[in-house]
Amino acid sequence: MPENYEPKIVAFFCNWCTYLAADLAGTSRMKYAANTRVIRVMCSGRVDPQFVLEAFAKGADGVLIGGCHPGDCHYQEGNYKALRRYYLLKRTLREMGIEEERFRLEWISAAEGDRVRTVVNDMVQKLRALGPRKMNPAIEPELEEVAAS
Amino acid sequence: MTPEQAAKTSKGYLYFPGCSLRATGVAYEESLVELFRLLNIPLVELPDWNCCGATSYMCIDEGSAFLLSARNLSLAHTVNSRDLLAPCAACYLVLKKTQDYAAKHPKIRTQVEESLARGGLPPFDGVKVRHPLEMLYNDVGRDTLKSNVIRRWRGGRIACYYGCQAVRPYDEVDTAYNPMRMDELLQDVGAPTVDYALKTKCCGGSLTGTVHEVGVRLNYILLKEAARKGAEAIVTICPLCQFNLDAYQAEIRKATNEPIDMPILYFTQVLGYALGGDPKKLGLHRGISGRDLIKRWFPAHEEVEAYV
Amino acid sequence: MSERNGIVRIGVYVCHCGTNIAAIVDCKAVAEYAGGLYHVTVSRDYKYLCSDPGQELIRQDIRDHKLNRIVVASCSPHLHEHTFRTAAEGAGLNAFYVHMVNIREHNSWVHENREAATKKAQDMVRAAVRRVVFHQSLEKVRVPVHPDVLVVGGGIAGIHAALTLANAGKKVYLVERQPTIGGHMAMFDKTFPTLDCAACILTPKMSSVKAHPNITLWAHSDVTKVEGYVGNYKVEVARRPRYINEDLCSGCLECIEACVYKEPKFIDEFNMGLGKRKPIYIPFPQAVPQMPLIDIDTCIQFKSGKCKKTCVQACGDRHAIDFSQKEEIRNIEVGTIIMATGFKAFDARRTPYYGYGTYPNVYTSLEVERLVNASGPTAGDVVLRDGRKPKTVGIIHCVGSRDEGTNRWCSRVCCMYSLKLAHLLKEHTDAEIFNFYIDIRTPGKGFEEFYQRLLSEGVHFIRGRVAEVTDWALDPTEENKLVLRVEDTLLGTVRRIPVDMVVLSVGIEPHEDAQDVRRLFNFGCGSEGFFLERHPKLAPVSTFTDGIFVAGCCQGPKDIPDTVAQAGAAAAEALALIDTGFVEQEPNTAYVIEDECSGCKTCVPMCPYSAVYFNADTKRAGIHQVLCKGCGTCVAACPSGSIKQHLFEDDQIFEEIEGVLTYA
Amino acid sequence: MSEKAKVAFYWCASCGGCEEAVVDLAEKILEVSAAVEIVLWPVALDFKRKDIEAIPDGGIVATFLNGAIRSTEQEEMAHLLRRKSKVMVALGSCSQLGGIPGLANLWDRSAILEAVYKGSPSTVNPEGTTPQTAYKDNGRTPTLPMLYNTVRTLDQVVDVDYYIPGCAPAAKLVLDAVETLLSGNLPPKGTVLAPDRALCDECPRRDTRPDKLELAEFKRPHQIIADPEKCLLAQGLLCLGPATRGGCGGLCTKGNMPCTGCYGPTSRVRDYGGKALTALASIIEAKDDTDIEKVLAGIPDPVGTFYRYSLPASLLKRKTLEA
Repeated sequence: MPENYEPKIVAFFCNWCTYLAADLAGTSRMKYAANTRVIRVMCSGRVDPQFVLEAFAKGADGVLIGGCHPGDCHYQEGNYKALRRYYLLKRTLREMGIEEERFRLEWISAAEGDRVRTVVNDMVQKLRALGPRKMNPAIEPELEEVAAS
Repeated sequence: MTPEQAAKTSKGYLYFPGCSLRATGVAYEESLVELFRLLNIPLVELPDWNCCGATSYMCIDEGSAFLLSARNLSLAHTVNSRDLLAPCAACYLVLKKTQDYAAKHPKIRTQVEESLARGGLPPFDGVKVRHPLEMLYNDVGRDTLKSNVIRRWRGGRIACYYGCQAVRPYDEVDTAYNPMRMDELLQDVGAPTVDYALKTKCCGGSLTGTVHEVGVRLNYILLKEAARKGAEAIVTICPLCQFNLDAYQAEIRKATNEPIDMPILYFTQVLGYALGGDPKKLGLHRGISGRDLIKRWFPAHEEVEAYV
Repeated sequence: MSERNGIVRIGVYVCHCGTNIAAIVDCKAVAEYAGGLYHVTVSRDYKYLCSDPGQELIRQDIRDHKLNRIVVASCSPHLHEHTFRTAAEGAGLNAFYVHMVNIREHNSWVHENREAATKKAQDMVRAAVRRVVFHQSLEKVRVPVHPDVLVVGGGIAGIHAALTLANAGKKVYLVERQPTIGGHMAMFDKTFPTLDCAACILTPKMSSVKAHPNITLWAHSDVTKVEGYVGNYKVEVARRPRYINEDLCSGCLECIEACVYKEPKFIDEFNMGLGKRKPIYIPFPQAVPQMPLIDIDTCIQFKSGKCKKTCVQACGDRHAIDFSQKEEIRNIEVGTIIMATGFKAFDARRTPYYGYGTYPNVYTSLEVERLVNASGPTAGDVVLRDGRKPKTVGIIHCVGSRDEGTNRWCSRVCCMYSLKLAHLLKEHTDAEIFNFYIDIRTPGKGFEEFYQRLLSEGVHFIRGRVAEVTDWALDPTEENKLVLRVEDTLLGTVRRIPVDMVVLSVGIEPHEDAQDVRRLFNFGCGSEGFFLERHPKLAPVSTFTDGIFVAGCCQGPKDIPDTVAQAGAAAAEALALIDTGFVEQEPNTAYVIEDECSGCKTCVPMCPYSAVYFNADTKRAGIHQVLCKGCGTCVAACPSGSIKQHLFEDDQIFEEIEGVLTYA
Repeated sequence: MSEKAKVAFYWCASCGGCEEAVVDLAEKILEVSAAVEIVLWPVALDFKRKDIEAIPDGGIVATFLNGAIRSTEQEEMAHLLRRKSKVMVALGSCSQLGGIPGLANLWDRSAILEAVYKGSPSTVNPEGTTPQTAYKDNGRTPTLPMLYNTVRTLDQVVDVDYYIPGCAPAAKLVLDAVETLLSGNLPPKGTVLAPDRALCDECPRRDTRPDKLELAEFKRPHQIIADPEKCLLAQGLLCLGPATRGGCGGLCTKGNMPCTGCYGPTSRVRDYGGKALTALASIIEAKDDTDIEKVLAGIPDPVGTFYRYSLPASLLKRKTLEA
């Protein structure tokens, strides 16, 4: 693992719960790891699986989706849609060699600033332990020795 | 008895006596064994058990204290899947605390597990630590107990004293404020209990040995208030409480000139007698204080009578 | 992209926010970095961008440099997005070409490492720069606001809000769960610190509610369904049966007199169980609506069907009593909603060490309010449950407040009402009174003066949290007394204070069903269960759901003056919306590109608002723009990428993702 | 003859089905062959590599290349044909998206050789012989093309002008494409020469799909006798029609089989599998975590299902392996 390896996490936070929770963590001056890059969406239900795939394709070490707690969605049920996609996508990613810890869905309400802190710190810690992403093999394998007759 | 209760009790329990039940608290062990025999519940002593460390070791060296206690849990884990019964409140608390801390602090867990592994012992997960009061209340149940009563209560009123360790900080035995389960069980066998505000107040613990005056005064308060509420005896669930309350009454009489002479019993003795147990086998002859009363309340020659 | 959107000229502005951002993020470095990014024409850092000169700086740049995209890296968009959009509009740029990067709440305030924070800010700015290239000019959607208002809860907050709105000529529906309005305030005897009689100042307001032509009062009713959005809420209210026809009842109350139960026999809820009532009853004499109701759990007619029905005889020709009354459902349309659902007094049984429920002479403060009240169950005579008159009283502050074991927050009122009750109990009984407090908090107009007055009245104050209330006696002075064991932290010693009566000054909690209620209305709650305001300082009566406002203790503990002030503020917010006549909606709606849609219908069940529909003629999906709330769930679901969302286009989000992950 | 447009057909990693699509032109092929001069078509005509090398750069009007690129030989030929052709057309799923051979991207070369030449139950290879890229034999060193670790789409190797989707492409699409190219009225570069709407648009079952379809479980075709009229997805079958570009006319769905997605995504989609996944996951009824998992157990092979034809073209392109 390279020295001072810092995982990069793309976080999709819903506008009404988790984004506000992250705002609250800020106004409460809670300190947490600087590894996330938050992309605001109106609802966790807006997170197209393509966004997650794109993030991983472009080298993200982890993707975090933050939504409202079940039953608390600002749009009633968008978070359930996110949940269903999450499970299927997680299985797909696993088969593509992306470890489970790298993709996470968390319900964090607007009042749970502290949870943003703990979830981000926890994820960063787990990803640090996991190390950098596995590599794609070179397209062209190293030529083997020509066998003698 | 519900099918779940029956399944649980017929399987029986592992039993961790600890040091007290083999020394000052031998009556507790005797009455517990007799009571379980009467209820036809198997009780298997944990093989090769060791000192629980008690609370004092915790204050000196937490790491070693946890290990001491964890060894017993690990042994219990090895034996079989039965719950582990710890009648002594100190043993009970220390075992629970070890599990709790290991669950909450991975570092403690790892340390303890590594040490256990060096001794060839498996991890200590999954053993359920139980206290007989809560076990009788939940697993046997009030109805079963009541239906097994064959002796009428001939004694007076009783103050139920729970002490501190069985109900704090874990509340599985009963709540820390005004616990009632022992009261209910004793009422079920016919013994009237009094409202006793000091149920979970301090008995002095080891203070009776270290700062003697303070320890004895605490016992004096407990005894006096029980008497003031009309109780003629105190019933306990902890060997240390029983010993403190029982042993210093003569000293208190001398110091206060008050005629305090009150039997201090184990709840297992009262329950066991009601279910037809032999007073001797229940260790009822071992009490120091209130011996006359004990003799009157629990006569050995008393015929067992049908009592429905 | 340039073909689609013309020549892109981006201005990037990095705000120091004083030292709030600049202390951790190297704003200059971020601005310099942004200056080197493709499409960026101007890049600056500035002390306070939200200030007038800051905004003018942006406007001037738009004019001077023909900027057509603006990226502002500062605080949360929830705080200042509107500010910067408006600034851009001031220079003739469409508001939706502005994008904010949150480098304060999400960065400088939560990070400590300057290098990492600066790097993160640069990543986020880069993402925004790439994102805004794909921004488009959008029009805000205007939606008319229905002028009627729903006020939920008829305590002092709801009453004041309803009257304020009604007096301004707006039609108000006031829905109250209890059979009468008045709330907790109606139970109080006097109010601190002025000691004016609660009933004297409240009951006239209650009567005006009933009499006001603009107010429709539905007591004994529940809101059961809420649909719609700001300006256009559809609300269903269930009116539980009182078994009294409100149109026919004259409020003479002769039926109560005539009930077959000659004497009141059943627990009287309004008097906290200290008094009794009949099966047909009115909660208290000044109740509004002035109308009895029948409790079906105790009424003989309901229990056996074999009552002589003397009440019906007494009612006579009015025929107001109707045993067959059923729940009625009313549907209303309103534009705005004010939540004033109040609080629940802390249940003293949760602190068993204070003996409430064990020792009869332990009272809660609300019970004492009734006990000292001249119209209470004892007509103001302070007699204990065992018939004695107290010679000594202990008042324990902060029961269920400031306590890790129960509630951590301060109730904000128990200091002052404990002082008030001390004064009243002294006045009524001349007893010796002990107040047990953690801290005395009197930060209100006239509050500290009231405290000084109590000190001079000879009330004792012992600083310390009471450990327990018990009946064990150490000596004869404690016989038949309740003993408070407390560490007097000023003396540094443990004391035992024997008293006849204990008053538990209980704290303020959210209602048990607060979570259900706010889900019904679809807005947020704090973790403790109080309704969450949009901003603790700048939007204290707004919620995150537009058009729904909060007032009173449902938002958090507060006293009557603050509650009334908040209720007025909530009414004013509602009025502002109504008088504007319309709301501008964020144009973040989803839309179908019809020509590309295959009509697969995957999107249709995604929408909880039925905004997405399938057009059976064209065989294409469509989205009602007015009904769409902009969650984007259908966009993420569309399997052929034929639904898009303004402000959250796929391209914009992809650019953001790539932006935060690309190292330039 | 000399004024006739030169056209080449070539196949790389593919099954030959696309060649069939050309043959499927039936009598129309005569019109095509009358209009053009075929300079390369290994499946049907005997031309050599040197023949192509002899053609000046840009001398071929259009090359229709089917198959993915997974060996040195395929890569060389792709480059050669690109150089010689004005227009390069990726023909069929393999060439456009990687196709079925693209699923090899779940492994690497050594794992594949291991499985094919040693591990598979039907293999008898006691000496454990595996293909060598060169072999010294009596002073000669014959060579074989080398298999790559990763399968690539044609456009990941050379510049591609147009795509004809499908496994195999419908004959009509091939014909239309040829006609379009010959007409000189060329669409924008990068265009997929098929409709840009999803399959549902041309599926006769569309109207039977309920407006609000939510599924409690997924079924596999052998588990039910599918109703021949009703929307297959509404019957619980994993039909990927909503995510898949149309153009085939619903060949599979008309045959009572669900769409498996060979025409790939529409132009607005970056990752076919991501969208296919959302098309199904979004309409699951369950809310509870364990219930959702239970429903998803009905999709036992998500990558094989969602990326059956498009793994190399997906955003992730292949499975990552230990470094």
